[in-house]
Amino acid sequence: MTTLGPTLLPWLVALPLAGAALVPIVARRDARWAGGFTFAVALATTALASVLVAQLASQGPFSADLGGWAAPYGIELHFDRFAAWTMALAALFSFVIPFSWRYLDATLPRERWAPFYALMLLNLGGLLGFSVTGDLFNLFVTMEVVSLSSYALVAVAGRGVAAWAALKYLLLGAVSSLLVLFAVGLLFALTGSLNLADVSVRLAAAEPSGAALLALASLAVAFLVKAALFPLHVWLPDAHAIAPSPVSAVLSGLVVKVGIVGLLRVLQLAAGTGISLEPLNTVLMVLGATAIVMGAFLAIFQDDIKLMLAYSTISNIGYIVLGIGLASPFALIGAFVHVFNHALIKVTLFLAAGAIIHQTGYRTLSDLRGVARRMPQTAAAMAIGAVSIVGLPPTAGFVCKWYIALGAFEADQGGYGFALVFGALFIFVYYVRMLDAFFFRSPVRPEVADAVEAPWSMRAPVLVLAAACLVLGVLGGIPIGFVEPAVVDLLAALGR
Amino acid sequence: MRTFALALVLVVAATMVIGIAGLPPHGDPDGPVHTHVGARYLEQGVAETGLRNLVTAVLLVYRGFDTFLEVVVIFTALVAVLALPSATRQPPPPRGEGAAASRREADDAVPVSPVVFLVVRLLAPFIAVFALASLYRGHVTPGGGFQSAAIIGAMMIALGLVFGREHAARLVPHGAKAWLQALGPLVFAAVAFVGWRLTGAFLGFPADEAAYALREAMVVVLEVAIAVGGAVILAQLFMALDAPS
Amino acid sequence: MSVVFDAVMLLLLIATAITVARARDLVAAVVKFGLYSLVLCLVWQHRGAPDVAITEAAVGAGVTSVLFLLTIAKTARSERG
Amino acid sequence: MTLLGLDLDYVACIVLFCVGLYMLVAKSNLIKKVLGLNVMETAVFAFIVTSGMIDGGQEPIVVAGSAPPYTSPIPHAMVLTGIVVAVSVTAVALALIAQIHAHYGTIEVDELKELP
Amino acid sequence: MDVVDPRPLLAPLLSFACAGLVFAAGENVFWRRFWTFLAAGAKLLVVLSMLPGTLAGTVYVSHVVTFTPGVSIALRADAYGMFFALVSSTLWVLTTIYAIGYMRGSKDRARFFGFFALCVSTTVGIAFAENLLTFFLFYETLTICTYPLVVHAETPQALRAGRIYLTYTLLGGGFALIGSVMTLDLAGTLTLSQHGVFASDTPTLALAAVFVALVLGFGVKAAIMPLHGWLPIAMVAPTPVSALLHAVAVVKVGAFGVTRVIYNVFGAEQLQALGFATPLALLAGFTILAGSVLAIRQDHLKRRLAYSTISQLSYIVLGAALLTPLGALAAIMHVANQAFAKITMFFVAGAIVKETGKTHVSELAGIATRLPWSMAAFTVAALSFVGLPLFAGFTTKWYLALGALQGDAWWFVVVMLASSFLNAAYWFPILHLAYFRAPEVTPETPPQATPDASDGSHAGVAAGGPRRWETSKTLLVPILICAAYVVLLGVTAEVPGMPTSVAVVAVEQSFGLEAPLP
Repeated sequence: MTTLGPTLLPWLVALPLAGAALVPIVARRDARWAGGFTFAVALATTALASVLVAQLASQGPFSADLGGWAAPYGIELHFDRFAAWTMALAALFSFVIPFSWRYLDATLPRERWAPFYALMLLNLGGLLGFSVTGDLFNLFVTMEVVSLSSYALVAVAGRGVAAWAALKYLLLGAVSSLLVLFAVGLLFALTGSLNLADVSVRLAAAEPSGAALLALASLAVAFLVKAALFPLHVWLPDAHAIAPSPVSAVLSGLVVKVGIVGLLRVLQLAAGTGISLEPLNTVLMVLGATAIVMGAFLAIFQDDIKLMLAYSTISNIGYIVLGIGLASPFALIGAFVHVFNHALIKVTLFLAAGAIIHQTGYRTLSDLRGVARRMPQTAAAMAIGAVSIVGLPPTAGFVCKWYIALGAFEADQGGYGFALVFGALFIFVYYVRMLDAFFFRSPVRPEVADAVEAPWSMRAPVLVLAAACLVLGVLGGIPIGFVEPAVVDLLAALGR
Repeated sequence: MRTFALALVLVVAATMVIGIAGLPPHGDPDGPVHTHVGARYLEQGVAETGLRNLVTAVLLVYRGFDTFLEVVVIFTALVAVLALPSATRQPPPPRGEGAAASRREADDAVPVSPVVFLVVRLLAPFIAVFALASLYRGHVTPGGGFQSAAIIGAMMIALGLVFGREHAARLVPHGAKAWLQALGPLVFAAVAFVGWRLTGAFLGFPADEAAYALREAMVVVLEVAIAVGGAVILAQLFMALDAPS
Repeated sequence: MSVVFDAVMLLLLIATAITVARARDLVAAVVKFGLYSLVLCLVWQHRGAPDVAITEAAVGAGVTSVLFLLTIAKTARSERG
Repeated sequence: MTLLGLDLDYVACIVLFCVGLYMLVAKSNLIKKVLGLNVMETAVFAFIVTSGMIDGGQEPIVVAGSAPPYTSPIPHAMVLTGIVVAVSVTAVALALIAQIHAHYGTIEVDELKELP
Repeated sequence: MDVVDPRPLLAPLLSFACAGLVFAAGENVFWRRFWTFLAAGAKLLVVLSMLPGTLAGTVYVSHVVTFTPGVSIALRADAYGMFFALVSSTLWVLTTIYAIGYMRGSKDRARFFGFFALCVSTTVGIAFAENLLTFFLFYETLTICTYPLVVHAETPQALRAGRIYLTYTLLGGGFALIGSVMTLDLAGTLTLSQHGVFASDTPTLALAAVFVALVLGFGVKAAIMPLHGWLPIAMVAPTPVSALLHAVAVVKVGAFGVTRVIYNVFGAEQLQALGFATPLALLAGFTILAGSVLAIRQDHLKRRLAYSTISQLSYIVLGAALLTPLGALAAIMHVANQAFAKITMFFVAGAIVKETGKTHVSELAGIATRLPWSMAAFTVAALSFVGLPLFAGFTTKWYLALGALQGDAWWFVVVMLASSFLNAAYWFPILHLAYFRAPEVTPETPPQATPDASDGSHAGVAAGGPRRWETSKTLLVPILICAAYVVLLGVTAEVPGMPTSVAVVAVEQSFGLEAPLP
């Protein structure tokens, strides 16, 4: 049993990808089968990820050498405590896919269902691969699978506007991918290796050079674009708001985290090299704090609920980046737990918003007044998500805010703690408007006044996720306990 | 915009010059590129993989997982284009006599000179043979799955341009299309599974002498899958982009 | 000889790239891009990378150009402004 | 052969990268932007291929008559994958551009920005 | 001594479960009432069952979950927490009876009673919070759960009030969070079970920052001036909400938090050495006087009550900031004394609105003939505030004065006397109007014309229906019980088993001061 983890690990990536290739085949007879099949694949992937996490918990981190070639000579997949997030990834997809079943009825013609579900699984597979790979070039290729499927998913339902949003996303995304490839080339030229751990060791052994610095800087910039850190966020709001809601949930909750995981890889690469991370950390702190405030500030002016959620993603990415920049144990713990918690909360919010839009046909606050009277459960889920995203207890969002704020004081950067705590409250101004409109006003639109609750296949995912937001607020210690040893190791490697 | 672009370009150029200046000189046989992982591939690659073209060895054997993801990427591109609204505007191919005229009109909007017609027609088989040769010799000489895919794909475009899309589309049997376009990822996954059962490693290739033929077969199957799958995907991409909108 | 050949090829490469950037007619730009790819292909062949060269010729010069041309046929032929 | 202490090949890569970047940023036409992206991509490929060169090296195909030194096969494999990725991205980008044109009737960013 | 016991957790959980059941019951009146009363009664019993142990010096502790070592969610029923929990559980039962009568026929009652139960649940959680994290958790939850109650009427005014309320309290919550985080960073612990957590060599500047952050954070809910802006505006809420939340739960939680900061985060000794308490005491003294002066100028009855609350709350803060045993005793006792007296007044104000539609003091001429029992209760509460002996308010003032003298703060005695006069100045005119002026000849204004009627609470009162004597029993009974309590607290200040004895234990056990009474 001891080798179970390494043997199964490659299938975590291969399963959804092979599943994606099968979706159009399954859907030939009846497009509806695509949804069920995709759900089955997502569930199987979740189960596989759970087995791996159980292995991790009992035996510690493990690696798989693909093709049987030992580390620097082949591609290595590495499953450590940070990679445990893959389980959340797969699980959240398992909620988004059943939500899509009925959602697609109104949004997509049947012949495009199969490509849609295939893209979802490709996205999942790419994200899983990106999260577990220990190889630099493989990092690039998996990132391309994620990016390419994301561009298409943005444009899948809309016409011109969506295509334009997707193209903006694509152009910036492609440049950032190119920067990653360039950096991989530089690092290969410097070290002759593509294995992440090996490159790090060899960089440390060599003289610190401008080339290594350039490589790390390109990687950092590229990943910050992917993470949509202010002011590199320009592509995000349109893309996330225009995409169909299940896609918005995936993009906003999960795909932006590619940038964060990538940033983690930059830290791991830099460990031990003698390259000072101070300038990077300062930039991350300043930009992170700015992003928190600006994301919140820009959200206030939105009337479209999905656009507002998109801006709140920018704000929340600011949290995570600030936490990474602070580089103190508590801040890092908070940041990495927020990678997961924000995914949960944002998926909840976008799915709830999607259910409301699907049932009423409206998407702005002024139109959606009084919707809670007709859709109390969905609106309640939305309210829980809103409270959670602002970081108020007793919800999942609070745990991370607490840790990052604590980390700010731990790092003697109390000012950032203030920015974090009050920047987040700023956005609540907006959410209060939303809650007021949903709960305490009378409907102005007949469609809203006569709306009915979403079908169960849409409602159940939303309700379960909202409950999870509350449960993880109280049991916040579980993800924290999981991430803590990994953060300690990382900081030790970084010499802190 | 221009000023901004120029300023950005200058900043990027300066940064790159400073960064790249720190690289070891290229072409140095003692540089890290040639002494670390690459050296092992060069020394033992032929023995370990049985492939004489070491680029193919790296692509399929040492770093097969990258290539798996590569075929996934191009499959993603196809699915992405098919998922876009314009792709579905294409009406289902009309059947029967009455539809033929309108079809020809739509397909052959651009009249093609007889010379081009003849050349393409004559060349097509040769292109196909060249592609197959490139594929077959891929593990000895330059060439391989993707190159063949591109060549077959290019042939299909040429045929499509000359005979109309309808004609070219018939080259890919309709019922098998879904299977063929997914051939790359699926065969990769299958070979990975076989390798896993045989060697215990995902995408592992049996290394012992006795299994030489099996190893060879696995490589050929992969190459064929990449070539055929890639060609079908490329052809479909062309047709999707060529679809009237 | 080799040095001169290198320098000429690289200059040619840069020159074709700039003509791609300057071409107003999009079809011309794409054709020039195909040319650029072929020059690049020669450089790579010369640098001992025949696999890359063949792929670039087939995919970079061939497939990519055709994709561009198909799109241009459906959209606008020349750059405005 | 060097320029400013840089190898000429690398200089060429940087120049190509910058030409592509300029096209991407300064051109208003979407197709020109995507062409620029492609030029940037080839520049990075050229950089990677260059880094794998070896003086007097041969292609890494071990057949009768070939002898070391060989160029490193790893950069070639990377670039092969990179080319396929690039063409995939280009295909999706062009499909989106066709979509934009069908809807707005223009593919100029300047004009797209003015539309609602 | 600490004993592990599930009851401190059980108490908030009961009302939490009740909230869930009430939401589930929806508009089914029977089940809603059933669950509410069951939970309210059960909770009171649970709290009472711990009382003998508390009086014997036992502290019950339940651990819920541990975040990381040193940071956990835990509940600990020490004497001070018990005192507060006792008061709030008792008042929950009474307010529930009152609210059922008051809200009869109004809309969205499931939401109302559900969030009501949630608020009470969090109040007990705050009372029993073992550490600042738990405290903060419940503190912010309370903020969120109160919001739907404040905006219950759904009028533009109510929504505006709700937004102002949230702005104040969430900003306060932000400071509380910063303060808690700084505490953990400086002291390495968040516990509230000690009498001061900071090492003596902690930099004074850092301690000052923590003190300011925490006092700002909790002071917002305690409505210490100038952080009081939300309280009068939030009076648009239905009267039971104003009564329980704005006289008892929310504002008391703020004052409770400030005392916890003074005695458990810093500790009397350390605070004495640092000298931070004096500015706080001065601010509290200012609030007492300014609140009273502003109260005189209010004609709207509930707003006058609100300013009076602002003033009265600072008695608690001041008593705590004196750092003397008797001052602390007075602070604790005032938690109960003010609660019972103020809730009586709010209940009466609500009854007046309900029966006559009158909301302003100037309209109350001769109201005592219409509502004699209610006005009698009101009179008792007013006399208590003025500080007449034999009423609850007197005991507070007496111990406060003694405590002030114990701490050589003679100036406070002056403040207190002045405040008594001001209290008289704004309560006696009401009594005068009610008892000694003839009712105006105009018939009673139709209830629906009044702002408070907009919550729909009058739907059940037929405008032309038969005129009742007094008000309905569900309103009157809680009023009379509360008034009786005010008298009882005044008369039996030192009888064992009554809250005073708990307060005495609390001073020694929770605050770490010497026993205040022999």
